[in-house]
Amino acid sequence: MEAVRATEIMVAAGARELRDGQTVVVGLGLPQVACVLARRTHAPALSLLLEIGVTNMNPVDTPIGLADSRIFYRATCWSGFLDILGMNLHRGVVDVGFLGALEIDRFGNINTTLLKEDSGKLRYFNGSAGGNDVASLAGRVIVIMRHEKRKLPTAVAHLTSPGFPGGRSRKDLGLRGEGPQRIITDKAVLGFDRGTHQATLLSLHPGVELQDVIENTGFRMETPKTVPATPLPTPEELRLLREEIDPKNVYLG
Amino acid sequence: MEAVRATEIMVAAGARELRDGQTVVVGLGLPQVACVLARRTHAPALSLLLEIGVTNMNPVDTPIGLADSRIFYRATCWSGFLDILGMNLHRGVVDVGFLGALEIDRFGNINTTLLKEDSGKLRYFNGSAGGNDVASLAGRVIVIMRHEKRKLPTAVAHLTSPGFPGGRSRKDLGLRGEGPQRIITDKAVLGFDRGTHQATLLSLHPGVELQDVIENTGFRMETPKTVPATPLPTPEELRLLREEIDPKNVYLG
Amino acid sequence: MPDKVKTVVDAVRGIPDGSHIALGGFAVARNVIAVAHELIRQQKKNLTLSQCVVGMDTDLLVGAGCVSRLIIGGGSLDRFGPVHCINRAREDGTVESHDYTSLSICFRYLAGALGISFIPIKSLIASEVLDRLEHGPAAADVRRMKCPFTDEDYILMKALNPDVSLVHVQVADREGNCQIEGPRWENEEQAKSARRIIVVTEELVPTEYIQRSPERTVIPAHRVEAVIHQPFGAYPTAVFGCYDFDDAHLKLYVEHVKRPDRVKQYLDTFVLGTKNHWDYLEKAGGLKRMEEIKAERVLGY
Amino acid sequence: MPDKVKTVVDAVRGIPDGSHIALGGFAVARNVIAVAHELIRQQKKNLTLSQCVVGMDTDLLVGAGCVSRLIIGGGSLDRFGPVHCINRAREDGTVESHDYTSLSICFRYLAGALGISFIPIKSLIASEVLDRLEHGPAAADVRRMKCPFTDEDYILMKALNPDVSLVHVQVADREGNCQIEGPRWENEEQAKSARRIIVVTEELVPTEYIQRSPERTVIPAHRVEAVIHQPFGAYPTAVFGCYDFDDAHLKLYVEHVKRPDRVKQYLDTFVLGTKNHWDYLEKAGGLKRMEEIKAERVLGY
Repeated sequence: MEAVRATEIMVAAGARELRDGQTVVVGLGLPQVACVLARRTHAPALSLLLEIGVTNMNPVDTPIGLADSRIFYRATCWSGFLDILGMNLHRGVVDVGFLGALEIDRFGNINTTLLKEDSGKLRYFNGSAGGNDVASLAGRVIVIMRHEKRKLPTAVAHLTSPGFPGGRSRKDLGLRGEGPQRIITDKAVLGFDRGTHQATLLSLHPGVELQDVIENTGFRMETPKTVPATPLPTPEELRLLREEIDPKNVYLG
Repeated sequence: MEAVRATEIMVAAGARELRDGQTVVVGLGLPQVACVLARRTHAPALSLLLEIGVTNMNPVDTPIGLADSRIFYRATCWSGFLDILGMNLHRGVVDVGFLGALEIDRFGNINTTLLKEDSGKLRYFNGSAGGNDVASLAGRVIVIMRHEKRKLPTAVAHLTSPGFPGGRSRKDLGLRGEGPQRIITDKAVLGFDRGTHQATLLSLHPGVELQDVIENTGFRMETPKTVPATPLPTPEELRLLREEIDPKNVYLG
Repeated sequence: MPDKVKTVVDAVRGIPDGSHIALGGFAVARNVIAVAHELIRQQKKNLTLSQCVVGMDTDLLVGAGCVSRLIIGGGSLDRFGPVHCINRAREDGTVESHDYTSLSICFRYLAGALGISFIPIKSLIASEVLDRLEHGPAAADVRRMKCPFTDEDYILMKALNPDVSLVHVQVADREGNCQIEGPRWENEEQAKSARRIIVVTEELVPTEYIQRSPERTVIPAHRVEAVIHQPFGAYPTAVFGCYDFDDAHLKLYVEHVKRPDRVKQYLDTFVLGTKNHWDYLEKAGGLKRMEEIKAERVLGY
Repeated sequence: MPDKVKTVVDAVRGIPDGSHIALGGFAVARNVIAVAHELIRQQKKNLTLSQCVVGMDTDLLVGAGCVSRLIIGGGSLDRFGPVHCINRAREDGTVESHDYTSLSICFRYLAGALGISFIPIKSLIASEVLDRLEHGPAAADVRRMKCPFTDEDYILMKALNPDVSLVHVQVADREGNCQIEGPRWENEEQAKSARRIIVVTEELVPTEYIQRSPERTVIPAHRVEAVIHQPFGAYPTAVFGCYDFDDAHLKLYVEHVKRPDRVKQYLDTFVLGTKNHWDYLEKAGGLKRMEEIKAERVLGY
């Protein structure tokens, strides 16, 4: 059997964050693969919502984005932003929001808007779209991204979507939901301290050294004395991922 | 040919208040008959909206109310209150609202909620439903009702739907639209003075005496020196009403 | 997805006394009669009922003494007459009635459905409807405000979030995906504003049927707590595409409830005196009558 | 009802420079390409464009220099890459960009569609998105407020009422009744918030077709000013049920626009160098290519 890839550990870790019966707003890519894996294993009654207005789709071909008709296939409801982001997310019935990030800082604040080049020139990216809405309103927020020093700075270059700005509590800031709970990277899983709201190391993926993670993280991070290992995907999870969920390696490759 | 009935004069007068291309929110009964007559004569591009969420229906059987499936038939859009009363009426694109009334007073204020019996006991009726919304928001309001002294008091027993409360201008009161413009009864057509916002007599139906109207109106009303006669329905209008629009005399009888 | 099909008895058992229930009916169309009857059989008390335009479902529950508060926009039984039980309860003061308008109730549901705690409206202004809300038991639910952008006068209303929303639909799957034919009045906003949604469906369909036209799904499964399958569940009110209202039975109902002393007789015969909805349908004319009012394919009534 | 079918040339002639246009596209789906091209051919200037999630339609218009202001929630061309023209214009400051979020733009349209001049939201709070709106050119459009009922913190936003809304739909009749297949993103609120609505339809159908499923009418005729009939009018973006996006053409587009000096080359070849949309479709591959991307009946793509 082929060696387990970091992407497979990531989506399995993402899937384990989901409970059966939960409602999840998800973007395409690894977050969606994690949700489908959860639905195919321990959480068959997971509800997947796409901001564009799609509920519980059952695609048979791999979509390239939310605007791809492939992701509309065999949905049980087609609506729009007002329904998904308004009558579900803003309404408070979305348990989990899965996000990607250009940068995320030690307080879980996310940047998807712009980076400053060394020359001082700003470079714009995708902006918020539903990202700020999900980060502001979902019950829990889970971020999946690559582990690079520049992507995990002490403070984001632009605070697009709030985690715990200034290390303050969500409630004091007027935000709904519990905010970011996990950052799942290709090296480790991070959590957030309930008191300081700072990112902490929860587990290292098998084979990854603590020093590697510390060097590739832009902020200082609490680490437990003995760092647990992130569980590997089970053989059944690997089979599902490789044979059924993403056989063409569109996301896992 | 059968003598022209008061109801026929009323719906013809109502129809003449409508311009082609206008959007009208309408209740069942004589208002709807007036709209259909207008659509079948000079206003083929009139759009009829029912608060329940029906646009431009083409019923083939006579409905008994807004909740009657007969009125849903061959509509071009089925939606709901939010669309009709929100995204059309509140949005400001409804030119005319057609209402009935339990009472209407000299300032065009409408009561559809309650009457006080001589004993002092209150008797409740239908309340507002969409009436207050239409009166508060439509471009022009036209009321069709029977001409009785107790139905046309100086001041309504309950101000359900505002005309020009206290004789004040709609703008000062914070209301949208021009308010009530016509009261079409089985005896006469009333309008409203632009300055005092009081009801004035515009025309008497053929055969009705001025004295009859004065005696059957609960408030003092300006009357022109020579009162014009309300035009009779044309032979073609009568034919349409009797043969096609309400052959069973459900509303005109 | 889990199977959410329940009996009306079990579903109603889960609704405590004192609940705020949003009812999906409108005059004599798609009333939640099957659930209203069971609420009466289980003798629920102190209910708050809300609805844009009331129907026979609300009138029945008020007539049976289950209701202590109404939050409504108005209404009648169309040409069959006024809602006698509701109007009498308002006259007697036995029910606290918060009287709004169709749109203002719909906006309050919309705000509830969107998770915004207030919404502005231009209705109600300069009316006695507003006076009575402001100086009555609804005083805490309305405020006046000027728009900070345009300086326009508005009434702010508090969002409505019923404990339970009951909606009667033509079609649902076992997971709770619901599709409604014909106009939907306030059903979508009303359902989505509620903490719990219980639906009654004329027909249970496989999820595959829902997936054929997902744009028609008005209430999605993940919001629905229970699905009650009850053909003719809205009888004697009409369900577009399924059956017409039964004018004979509605006349009989109005004949009874317009006299306070005969309300009990109607309830004893058709609600308390029947074991369940099938038994009630039998008493109301059974198969033959239901076939008579069954909808014609093209017309939908 | 009047026949509202117009040519894209005539419809676009009626849109003055400086207009605020709401665009119906989302990334690479149902973009109003036919109208965007004609706006470029007629060299419209100083447009304000609004959209929840931008698409190729907005990127094209910005790239062609027609736009002076954007009111948007974000966006990209999905896996084809970022919206290079838009991002560059924000970097250069050649376009004033009001950057919101998907839901906040949708709520602003909703308020516009409902005729309420403001709407509260819990998004934006404690973010630099809000800071930049409050301290930038959108300062007059946002306020902070506490809910008078719950004391919760909210951001109030001003309603959006575009001058013109452009929406691409699968099916419309000659009077303007529009039906959309697949998810509708913000199209309904966006259209109904606008003063004028111009739709582009893949197919013109008799009104009788609309009347068969009136619950699918997203935009009703009485709100529509003009209907443009243009098959493949959204090409190279996808129209569910009609055709897929053309990945080859989208790659070619991105290859051009990612280099500022090659934007003109794309526009010269495919927009300014084509007489009309049919001519553009020919240049992009014509009948053979369109047949290749045509949707399969069951899958819809």
